[in-house]
Amino acid sequence: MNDSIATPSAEGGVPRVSKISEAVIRIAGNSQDGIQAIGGFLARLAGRSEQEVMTFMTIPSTISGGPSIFQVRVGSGEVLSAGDEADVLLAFYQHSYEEHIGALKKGGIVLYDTDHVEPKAELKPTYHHVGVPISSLTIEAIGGTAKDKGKNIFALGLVARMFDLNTPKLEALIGERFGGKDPSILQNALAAFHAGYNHSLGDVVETFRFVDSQRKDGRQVVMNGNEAMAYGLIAAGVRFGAAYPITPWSDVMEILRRELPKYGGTFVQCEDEIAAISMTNGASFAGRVAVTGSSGPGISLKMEALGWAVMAEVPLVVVNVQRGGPSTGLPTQVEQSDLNLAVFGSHGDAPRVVLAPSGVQDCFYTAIEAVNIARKYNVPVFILSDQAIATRIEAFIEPKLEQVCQDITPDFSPVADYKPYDLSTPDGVVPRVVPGTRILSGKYPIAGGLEHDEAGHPTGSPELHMQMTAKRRKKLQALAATLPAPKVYGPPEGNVLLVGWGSTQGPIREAVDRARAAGDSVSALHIRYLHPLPPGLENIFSGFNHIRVVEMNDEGLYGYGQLGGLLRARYCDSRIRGINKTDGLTWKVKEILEHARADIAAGKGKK
Amino acid sequence: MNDSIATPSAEGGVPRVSKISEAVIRIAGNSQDGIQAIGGFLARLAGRSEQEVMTFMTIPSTISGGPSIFQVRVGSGEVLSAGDEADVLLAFYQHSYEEHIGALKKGGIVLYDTDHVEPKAELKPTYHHVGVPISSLTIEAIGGTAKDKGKNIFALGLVARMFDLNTPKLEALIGERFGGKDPSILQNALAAFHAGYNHSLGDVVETFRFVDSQRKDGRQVVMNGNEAMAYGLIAAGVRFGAAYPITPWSDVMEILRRELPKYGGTFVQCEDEIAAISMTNGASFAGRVAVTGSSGPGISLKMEALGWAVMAEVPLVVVNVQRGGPSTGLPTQVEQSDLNLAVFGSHGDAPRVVLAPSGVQDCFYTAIEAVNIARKYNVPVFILSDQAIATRIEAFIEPKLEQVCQDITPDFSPVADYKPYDLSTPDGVVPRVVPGTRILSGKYPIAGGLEHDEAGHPTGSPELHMQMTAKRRKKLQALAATLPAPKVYGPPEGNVLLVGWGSTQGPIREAVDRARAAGDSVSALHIRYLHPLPPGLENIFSGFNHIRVVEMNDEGLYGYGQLGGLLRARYCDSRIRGINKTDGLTWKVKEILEHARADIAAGKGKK
Amino acid sequence: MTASPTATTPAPAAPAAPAAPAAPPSATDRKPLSKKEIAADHPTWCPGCGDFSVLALYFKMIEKRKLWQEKFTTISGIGCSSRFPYFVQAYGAHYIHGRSLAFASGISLSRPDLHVFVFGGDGDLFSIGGNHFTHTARKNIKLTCVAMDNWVYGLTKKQTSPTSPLGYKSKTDIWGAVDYPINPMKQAIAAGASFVARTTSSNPNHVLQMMEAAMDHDGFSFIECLSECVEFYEGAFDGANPRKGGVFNTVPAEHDVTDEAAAYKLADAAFPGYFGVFYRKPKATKNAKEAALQQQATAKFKGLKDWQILQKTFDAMK
Amino acid sequence: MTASPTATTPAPAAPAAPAAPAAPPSATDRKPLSKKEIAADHPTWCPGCGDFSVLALYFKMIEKRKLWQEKFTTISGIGCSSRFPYFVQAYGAHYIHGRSLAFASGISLSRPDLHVFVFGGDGDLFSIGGNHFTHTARKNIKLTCVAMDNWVYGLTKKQTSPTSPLGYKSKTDIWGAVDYPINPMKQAIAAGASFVARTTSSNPNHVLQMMEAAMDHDGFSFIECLSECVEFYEGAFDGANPRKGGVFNTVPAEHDVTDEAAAYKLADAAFPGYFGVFYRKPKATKNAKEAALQQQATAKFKGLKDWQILQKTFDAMK
Ligand SMILES: Cc1ncc(C[n+]2csc(CCOP(=O)(O)OP(=O)(O)O)c2C)c(N)n1
Ligand SMILES: Cc1ncc(C[n+]2csc(CCOP(=O)(O)OP(=O)(O)O)c2C)c(N)n1
Ligand code: SF4
Ligand code: SF4
Ligand SMILES: [Mg+2]
Ligand SMILES: [Mg+2]
Repeated sequence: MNDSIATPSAEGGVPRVSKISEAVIRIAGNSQDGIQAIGGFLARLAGRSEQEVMTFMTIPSTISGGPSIFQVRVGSGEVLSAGDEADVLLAFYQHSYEEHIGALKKGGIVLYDTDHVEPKAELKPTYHHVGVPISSLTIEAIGGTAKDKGKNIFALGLVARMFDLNTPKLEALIGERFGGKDPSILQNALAAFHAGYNHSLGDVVETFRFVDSQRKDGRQVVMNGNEAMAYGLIAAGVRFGAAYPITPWSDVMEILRRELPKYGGTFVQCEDEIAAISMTNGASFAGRVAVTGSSGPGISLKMEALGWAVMAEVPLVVVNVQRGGPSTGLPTQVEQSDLNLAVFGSHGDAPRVVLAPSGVQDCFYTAIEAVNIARKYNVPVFILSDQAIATRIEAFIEPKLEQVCQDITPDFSPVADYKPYDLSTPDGVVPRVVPGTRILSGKYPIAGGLEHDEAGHPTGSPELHMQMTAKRRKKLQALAATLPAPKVYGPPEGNVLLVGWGSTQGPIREAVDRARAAGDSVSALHIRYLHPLPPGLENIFSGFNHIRVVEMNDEGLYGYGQLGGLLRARYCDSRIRGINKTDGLTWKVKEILEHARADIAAGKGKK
Repeated sequence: MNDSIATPSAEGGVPRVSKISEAVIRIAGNSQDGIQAIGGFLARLAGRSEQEVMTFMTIPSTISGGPSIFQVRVGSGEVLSAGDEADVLLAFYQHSYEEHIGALKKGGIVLYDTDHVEPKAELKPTYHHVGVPISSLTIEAIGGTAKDKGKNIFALGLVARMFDLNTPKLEALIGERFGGKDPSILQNALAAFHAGYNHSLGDVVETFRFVDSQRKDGRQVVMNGNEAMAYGLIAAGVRFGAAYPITPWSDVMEILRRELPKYGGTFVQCEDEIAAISMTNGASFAGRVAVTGSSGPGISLKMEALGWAVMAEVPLVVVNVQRGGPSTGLPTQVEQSDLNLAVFGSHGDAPRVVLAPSGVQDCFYTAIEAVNIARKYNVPVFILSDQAIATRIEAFIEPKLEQVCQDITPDFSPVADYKPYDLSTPDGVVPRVVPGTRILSGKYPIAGGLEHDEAGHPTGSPELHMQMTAKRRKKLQALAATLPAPKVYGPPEGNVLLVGWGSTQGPIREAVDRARAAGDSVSALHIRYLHPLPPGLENIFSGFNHIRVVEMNDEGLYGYGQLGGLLRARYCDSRIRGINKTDGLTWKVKEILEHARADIAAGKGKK
Repeated sequence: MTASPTATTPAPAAPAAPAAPAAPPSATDRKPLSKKEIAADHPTWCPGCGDFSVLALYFKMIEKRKLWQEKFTTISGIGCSSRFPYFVQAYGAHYIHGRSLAFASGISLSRPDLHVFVFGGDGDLFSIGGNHFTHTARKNIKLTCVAMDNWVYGLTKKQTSPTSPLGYKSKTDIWGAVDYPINPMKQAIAAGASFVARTTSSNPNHVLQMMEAAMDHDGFSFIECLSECVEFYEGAFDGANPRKGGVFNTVPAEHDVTDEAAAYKLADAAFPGYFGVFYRKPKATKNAKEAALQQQATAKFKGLKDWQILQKTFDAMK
Repeated sequence: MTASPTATTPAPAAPAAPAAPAAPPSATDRKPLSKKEIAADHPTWCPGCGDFSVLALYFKMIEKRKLWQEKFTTISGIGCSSRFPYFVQAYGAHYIHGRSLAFASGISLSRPDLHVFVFGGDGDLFSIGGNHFTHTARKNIKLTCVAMDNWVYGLTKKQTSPTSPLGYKSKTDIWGAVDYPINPMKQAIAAGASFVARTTSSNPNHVLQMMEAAMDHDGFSFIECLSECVEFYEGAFDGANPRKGGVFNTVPAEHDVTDEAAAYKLADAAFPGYFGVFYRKPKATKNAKEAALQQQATAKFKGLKDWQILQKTFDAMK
């Protein structure tokens, strides 16, 4: 929250109302308690209130469920990360209370279920404790049976009161969620909500009201990264996909499986990941860019077939929702350790494109861009998302669908002649002619994995292999030439440059803001195009004393991470050093600053 | 050959005999003609004569066979490569004559089959032509039926006469090869040989005799790289392996399948490459390091399972006999484009060891070293061989088998207690206790792909994932600390340093010799341990003005090859630049010097 | 590119056929493709290889059935037999080893207007490709798959294949194969293939018959075609070749091709076994089922553009 | 490490068992493992999951048959069911998804002294792992494979599995599954498995019976064990559970377990079908065949050390 809030005093009385610009609320319970629903409601409310919002959640790795949290950060200004510290902690159980009170900022409010939580005396002075018999009051309100369902909604009511949230909007959201065949379900939900809302918060010394946020041009949509990815692919015109389930990729495929038929498309659940990429290679070969995806282990399995698409020059989009590795690793935690695999993971010289979205909204637009790069250059394109983006909810300005949605149906008009691997084009790019098209010369193309001549027929010719290898490389070099040089966040020159990619953009920018607020010279560079790299990075680097690449992967044998390695190899700039971690959690702003402290200190005073 | 030989004059007469120290003979025909057999005989004769020998061959990529060559270079001194130019060309057909006479050095001798070859008048001045009706004389000698078999042996006789080779030794070799059930086969072979040997070489103005080569300590064995690899694995104590056929890897598996039973071992042909590495993971888990292998496409398929071995810390040896890529690529040609895959090819941070033998002899010793590294550090080890090493024949001093052969049977003595992923060891290395061993504490280990605690049980703990990731990394850092810094070939300081790995060692060293003979300052560095890299390379680099990494792979998006990228990333030394090609052929000495010429010239005069 | 009067671009979301081109000019005004027009590179197979006749009969079928190049694709994996597409002057793909059926399924499910023919070897389809075979068959994806079974790995020069009989001496079993061979016919039947037939390249008329029947089957159609590898397994199929003293037994007249158990029994017969259609029982294809799902789904959005359908979804996410 | 009187290190090249440890102390002086000794982590399965009973019966068998930890390994792939090894206090491996049988084969073929038990789900063994299942079965590699079939993907939270019946509503088929399910029993029989049985976790005694019979079978033994996923497919197997109004039909007494065609017919019965041993016909295992090859080969080099054998080979390469 903003500083306007004073550390609550112990005495009771009518709560004072203070205006705030943002709040971080952490809800801690078990995955079964529907705490994600509470967070979801708060996030969507924020979206409808034109506020910025970002959420963060943990999922128990065992199927039978277990402790889980959902953190939502709502702000009237820009919200870059889910927040390091919570202003309010809602604790359903003793373990929730004990494990998460540390995440509450000093003087913050802990709202706990007195039916399950025994507060610790030694903590009372530090945090403002508000006990509510949430379980029993819920039972009172809606009867025992629905208890487990109702408790979260009751708590939502408490929060709504505390933050003076827009109840009509919340009721509408509850209605949309629970309004179904059985009306009693909705009644129960609303009853629980009102019971919570109307429950006196007792000795809470104040409640809060968000300052109005500056008008957004256009309404916001609220969704998580996997949803944004799936709908982005649909907007891009993708109508065929195939995959095999794996966490956290699965919901992208589940959405596409459910939605594509509405557009006359199909998504196939295959017997394994190799079959999946093979089916999409086949569908792409047949005319229209298709999509496959997976996470860690499934991506490793696709590497041989991906190389075929590189060799045959068939467009393809492969989504990798990264999780903790190696091997089965940490299936429900986040990591950025598949970059090397994406860039180097097939045998032979097999150049492919690698993009990484920076957040939920960017998933939508990256999906469209990936499809268009694949189509233009006839090359497979990787999209590196990750578990954090996949599962977090954000509100963003609704895309202008009429403009962004595209039709990528191939043109089947007969052609006079066609050389699929024509070597005469300077950038190596040859528009595709696909099956179903008459070729009047009577000479038809073969797409194959063997090195080939311009017509696609096998050759062992040394010259042709050199030329075709160069052709495949030149396409990416041509793409690179078209890429915009990324813009520096903060001044374009200074002491420390924090470089990042993917989901770390938010915390890195917040770290910059925080450091600059403290008078330190820190800027950030976000790299969205990882392979090929955009031009001009060396000029940006030259403007700083220290270049630190912040990644959620290991520091490696020689002390730098995966993007760090790519940049050092290309620019041979030994000032490029890593800030790495592999704890399966997103970066906390203070962790980043912690790691960069020495470099930052070195720059104190200077420019 | 050495300069002692004068360009032959046209006039006939009794051939003069001149002493030579080495000769390059190229035999050109069709794969069906058994020309490889001729080469094989010459190579083995050289081996028995304590001479150095190196061969080079091409294999038609289509199964129905086709044009093929076998080049053998025999020398009394050190032989580093198969030679750029031939001294003698033996041409069976018109296409052999026309395509390969260019490979003959000016003034060289072309020996051709007048039954099939119509020599070109314009070439006569440049090359010394010797026509022999090889086909018809062979039929004369041994009758029509055996013709196709005999023709190569007849030609062997001609060569034996021309180079005054040791006929008793050759007859012995022929006996060993053809002495079987049917004695007539051997009779025919010897008849063909003598017919060739006794045939007057007509207007050949001279024959040659090799100067005695300096005594070698110990007898030589003659084999190709795939054989050396297979026998090295056997010497290392490997007794279980599994794989799937693919060119050029297949003969390693065929040899192991045939030989292992003699040692109580087994080699399994699996349904695919994933099953193969899984079987070897299982066998290694069960106690004794097992081996799998493949080429390009099959290696890409193994990446997920390889990551399991990294995570579970199970030792494993994976042989990759590289061929041209990407995808199915150039199955019968050579390339070094799987280095990135070997180092970076699995999802997550999955550190593994990568070694590359420099030649046939080194395949034998690298196999043993790979097994021992895998055992000591409980990590998968890649051996990157290639098609050129795999198929070329070399003679080398016979290994002292009694000393090098090792027994790696695990120790099954009961242990008090066991923590498979003990975090307390400084270098992360924990000796394995394998199934079949009693553990008196009653606590038994589980090997798994999920991140785990010290006992091997699953954990989502951020701390443990950080610690275990570091443990897996530290093992390789510990290994690196034990690696010898490679020795520079040529002076340790100078103008140009040619850096290479794998099968390019020979041509690179010969390039150094040739350049130094011409007074240029050129040295070479061969890197055998590719991941982790040995210590001390930066010091070596600092002694040179230009560092050029010579590789048989593409220059990449940014102008350097695969080892080039690894070195640049680690040392951030922009003087590290590539010399790359992807024509599917081994480097010619003059090609390397061609590429390095500018740098070499820049150093003229200077130190 | 020259435009043709008949060419049109289909509606973006034509249900069930996201990318189906317009129908070709009516059959009447076009001659069937001649052998000359449909033949591409000269096959690189060894002289005498059984695969030649399979290719020749494929050409015959294309000519006889008036398949023009824009109406079909020829797909394969890797192997001698899998070189097939290079020899056909039409759209084709030479995919990776073992995965041709998954690749072909992607074509079949996204392009209902194309006939999809898959050719592969015993190793390609039953060793590395075995699982894709099983699942393509069980899902009844519409395409025709011809296994050119030579009981050996040809391209890689004589290793044991999953169909090599016990005792066959290969480079990976110099003492003779020890692993029990797989029975492709049983595999197909057990997996749920809706058309299962067996033929041999030494009987051209029969091969053509089976190919046509397979092409006419609406579903996954499988043909095991014995095709001799003269280089590494000479004489393997003499026993099925009357001209070489063998017997060519066709499926007994009384056999009920809709009786799965009976088909399974037929498949159990010792070599040379029977030739002809073992099993044929049409059932809804995955293609048809997915098309039905599309019709249901699109019906709800009649007349809406794609972006408007997505808009409805977004409206619910506020 | 404390040395044990009975421990010895076997001869380096002990044929057929390159790394086989010495026999354990004679059964007499050791008590069978108690439930307490053999149980490791408390299972993370959902309360009521059918997998609990499979685990309990595995413990029972280990106790009853006096299997000590140094005599067996428990192997799995990935899935809820595949968490199995973590719950057993003995040597085990939690391998990657779908490849457990290949991994287990590596143990079986290199360690004849160990019993190898594989547990996996329907997705693990018949979707991604289908081909390894087929080839492990056809080669008759000695190990026991228990498919804990719950007709759904549990761990990944309710997607259609290859055994999900038509119409099952999953996250990947919200309108109900459209792909024809695979029949694990038919797959096993057609692939050539030498022991094929079916049971259900709701009938503990029967599960134990089948497990023991499988363990005693010298070859590849397969058990399909229905095991309910209470979380995502509640009641799936009530029809096979008399306590829930279902019927538990055992294999008819007159059924000949050596008759492949008859077994295939049994497998064709509609749900709930039959329970018990469908097929059992011992044939030489790959383990035995490879051991025989080793005996032949080693016989030629009696008394020679490994290096001397290699020396002979090198002598021929000069
Ligand atoms: C992933 C992969 N593994 C292995 C190979 C090598 N390979 C090519 S074809 C083939 C098998 C050929 O046998 P088959 O499929 O029966 O075809 P045939 O040559 O007998 O017609 C193999 C193992 C490959 N190209 N790719
Ligand atoms: C290569 C790979 N692909 C996908 C996954 C994700 N995954 C884990 S278990 C599983 C299937 C689980 O179903 P099943 O095998 O039937 O076991 P169950 O959970 O039902 O017992 C999948 C798809 C993975 N871990 N690895
Ligand atoms: S090797 Fe055999 S299968 Fe291949 S082309 Fe030659 S004969 Fe045909
Ligand atoms: S999800 Fe289903 S299979 Fe998995 S543990 Fe729960 S009940 Fe068992
Ligand atoms: Mg074959
Ligand atoms: Mg299941």
